[in-house]
Amino acid sequence: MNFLFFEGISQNPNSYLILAIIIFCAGIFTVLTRKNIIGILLGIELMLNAGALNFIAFSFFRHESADYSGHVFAIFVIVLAAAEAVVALAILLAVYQQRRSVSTDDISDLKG
Amino acid sequence: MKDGIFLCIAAVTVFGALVTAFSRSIINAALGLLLALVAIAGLYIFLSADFVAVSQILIYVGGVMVLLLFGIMLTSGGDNIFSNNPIMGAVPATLITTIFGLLGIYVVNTSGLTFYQGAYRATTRDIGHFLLREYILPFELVSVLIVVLIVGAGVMLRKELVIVRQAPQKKEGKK
Amino acid sequence: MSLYHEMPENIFVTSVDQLLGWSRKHSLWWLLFGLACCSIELMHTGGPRADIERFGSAPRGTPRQADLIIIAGTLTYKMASRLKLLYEQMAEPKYVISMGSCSNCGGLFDKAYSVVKGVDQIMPVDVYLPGCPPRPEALLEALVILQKKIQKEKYLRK
Amino acid sequence: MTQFIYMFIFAVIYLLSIAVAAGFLTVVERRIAGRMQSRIGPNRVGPQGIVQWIADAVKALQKEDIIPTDAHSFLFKIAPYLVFMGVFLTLVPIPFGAYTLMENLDTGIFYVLAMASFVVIGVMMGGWASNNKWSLLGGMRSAAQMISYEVPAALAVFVVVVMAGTLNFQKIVFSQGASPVDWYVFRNPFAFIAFNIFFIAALAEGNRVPFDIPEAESELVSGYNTEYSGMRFLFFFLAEWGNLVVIGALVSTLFFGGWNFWFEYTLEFSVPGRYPIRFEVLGFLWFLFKVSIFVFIIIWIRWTLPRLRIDQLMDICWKYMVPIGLFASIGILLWMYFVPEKSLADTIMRYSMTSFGGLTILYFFYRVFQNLRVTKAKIYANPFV
Repeated sequence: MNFLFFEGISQNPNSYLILAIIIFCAGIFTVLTRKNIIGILLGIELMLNAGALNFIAFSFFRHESADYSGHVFAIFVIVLAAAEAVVALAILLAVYQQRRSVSTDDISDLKG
Repeated sequence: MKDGIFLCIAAVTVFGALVTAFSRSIINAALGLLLALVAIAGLYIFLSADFVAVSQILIYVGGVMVLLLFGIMLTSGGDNIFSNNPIMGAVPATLITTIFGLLGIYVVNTSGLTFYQGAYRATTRDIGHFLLREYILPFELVSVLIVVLIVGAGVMLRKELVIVRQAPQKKEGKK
Repeated sequence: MSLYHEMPENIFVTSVDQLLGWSRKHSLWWLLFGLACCSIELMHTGGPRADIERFGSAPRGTPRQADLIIIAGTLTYKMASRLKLLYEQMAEPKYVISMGSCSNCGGLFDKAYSVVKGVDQIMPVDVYLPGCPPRPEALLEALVILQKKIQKEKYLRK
Repeated sequence: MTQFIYMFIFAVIYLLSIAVAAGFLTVVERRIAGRMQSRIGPNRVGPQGIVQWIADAVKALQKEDIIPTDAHSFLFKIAPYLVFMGVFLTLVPIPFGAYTLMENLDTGIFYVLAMASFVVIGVMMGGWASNNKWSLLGGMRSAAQMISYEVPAALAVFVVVVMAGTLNFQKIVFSQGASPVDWYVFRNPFAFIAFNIFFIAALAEGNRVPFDIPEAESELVSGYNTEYSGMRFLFFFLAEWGNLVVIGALVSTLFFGGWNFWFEYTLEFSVPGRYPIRFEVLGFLWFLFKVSIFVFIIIWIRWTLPRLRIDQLMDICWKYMVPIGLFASIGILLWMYFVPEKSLADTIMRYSMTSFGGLTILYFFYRVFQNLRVTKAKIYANPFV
């Protein structure tokens, strides 16, 4: 755990990776403990962001020459997260119109 | 100075993520997520990724968060934001989260990757080159995905799709 | 605030008071609210002939942002509770002009069972403006009198 | 460390000057509105009512700060600051001169589009947290409108970005010239279409009439700021009028040559250190002149046109402006490919469009003065009655 006292903590890759782990764990905890669908979506967004942060960090610290694949991946992650949120909310609103609830407990039967 | 700013932004990120994880009010959780997303954009700037940082703010704050807030405001109605959002299964969730966290820290500490000192550059032009040369296929696939998405979201919210079970009404004859 | 009562009027407090009074008197935003025929004259006051905005008074749609409520017309008992609600929703400092005889004292409808005999029975009034209905020029004069009254107010030493 | 101190000082100067400009614009708008309605407008405070905004601001500071009992008090408190922040962060990369800018960001115009999204969040939060039906409706409408109109605005910006080949504001300004022939708006028809789309979309994003249904007085009491009083309302107010400056600056930077003042000066800018200070001052004033013209046009539109209905608004965005924007953005690609710069067709198109625009403006003024002559209404031409 000596990375915290490393000289130049903002230039240390491990600090970004540990930060990403914390964000990812917060996302997992959110997904596991919520019953509200929007709450689960919030957790998924956090996890995706942790992944994107890792991509950017590796792109910055792993390549001496200019290789921006990590940035491109992060952009794809961001775009796909937006797409996922749109579809999830469309489904959510359609479900809410029928059942008047967004709790996962109430959406357990298949036939509607 | 730089380290101080980094620590502040990291603290804000962690705070936002923890609020998202532990807050029982769904609107506060969404606010925590907003805070975390903006702070992560700040972290991207530390990693010389200005274009990605601005995209993060444009898409997450301007698009995803607005959608999520729309969803929250339209579905929970303000009065039952607490009741439909219980903390359930806290013990197994804590266990799983702890295992994941320890695993991640173990991997980071024993990865054995060699790291270089990153350099600060203007990235916009190079990202454009990468997107249109090496990653042209995923780029085009994403555009197809977005078209599918627009059509799908439109179809999903159409009125006719919401099935209302009721007997077909008899036509009233003219009297 | 009790300390201020003991404080003598020194030059600092007085000049700050004058500045605050100056700003309040020149920015009396009024609530878009009319009850009866007087409100036609009130609308007229906002129009080109008698332009109330020359004095810095802009109309506002919501009581939260208004400083001045002009009670223009006959106030019935049924409306009184709503008017009181509107008045209470306004943010301090707030001022009231009672426009027309009906809102001053009941006026023409003095003997009616349903009319409040004077707005001052339910809320404090700063300026009474007689007339049935008063002309826009009269309303402007009421505004000027209210401005003079505000300038004399001691905001810091209430 | 000194760099941060300089940045802080510049930020404070920017904030103060834009706040003063926004306050001054409120008076200007009320005066113009008065003239357009045959009234006079505020003229009692200072000469021609010029310090009316100071009275308004000091009064707002004295007002009681009301937070409704059932409101979500934290969100209610931070929403005005978010809106304010969203508007004022957009000013960071906009160049007011060759050196008069906060930071020459590489992501320039993209950054401006991104920062505008804080406004959406702030308006939505303010509307929801007030726990008031009108506020909620206003906030929802506002969010829907702003997000929708970001799409045509981005398409119009895309046209400029393709022509300049960069997102950087300073390079966009520099790749246009000083003369109207070199302005992007008169380069080719697609850029002209893009200018119109961008201007309309910017009006809609700034919640200005004819797109001000989020705060329509006749439907919603005052929209998302119904429950706000005193200082918090002042922040919404400042943001709205600061947004006018931002819209004017964006339009004149992207399409009207920015601070480029005269032909030879821009040539000298290409050599570092050879740009004299008097050119900087002249360019700054020229830029302010352009901005004030666009601000005047926005105010003019506000007091001329009626308000749209919400479904008409969405129809205009998705059925007309987005397809036209797509058409312009594809057309500009073809134009850039088939008509290289400084070719014959390019020159002809530039000069014909510029002369057409100039003639239109001349004809407009001719008609205005003719009408004034016919009606013998000299008093209406004088703004200082």
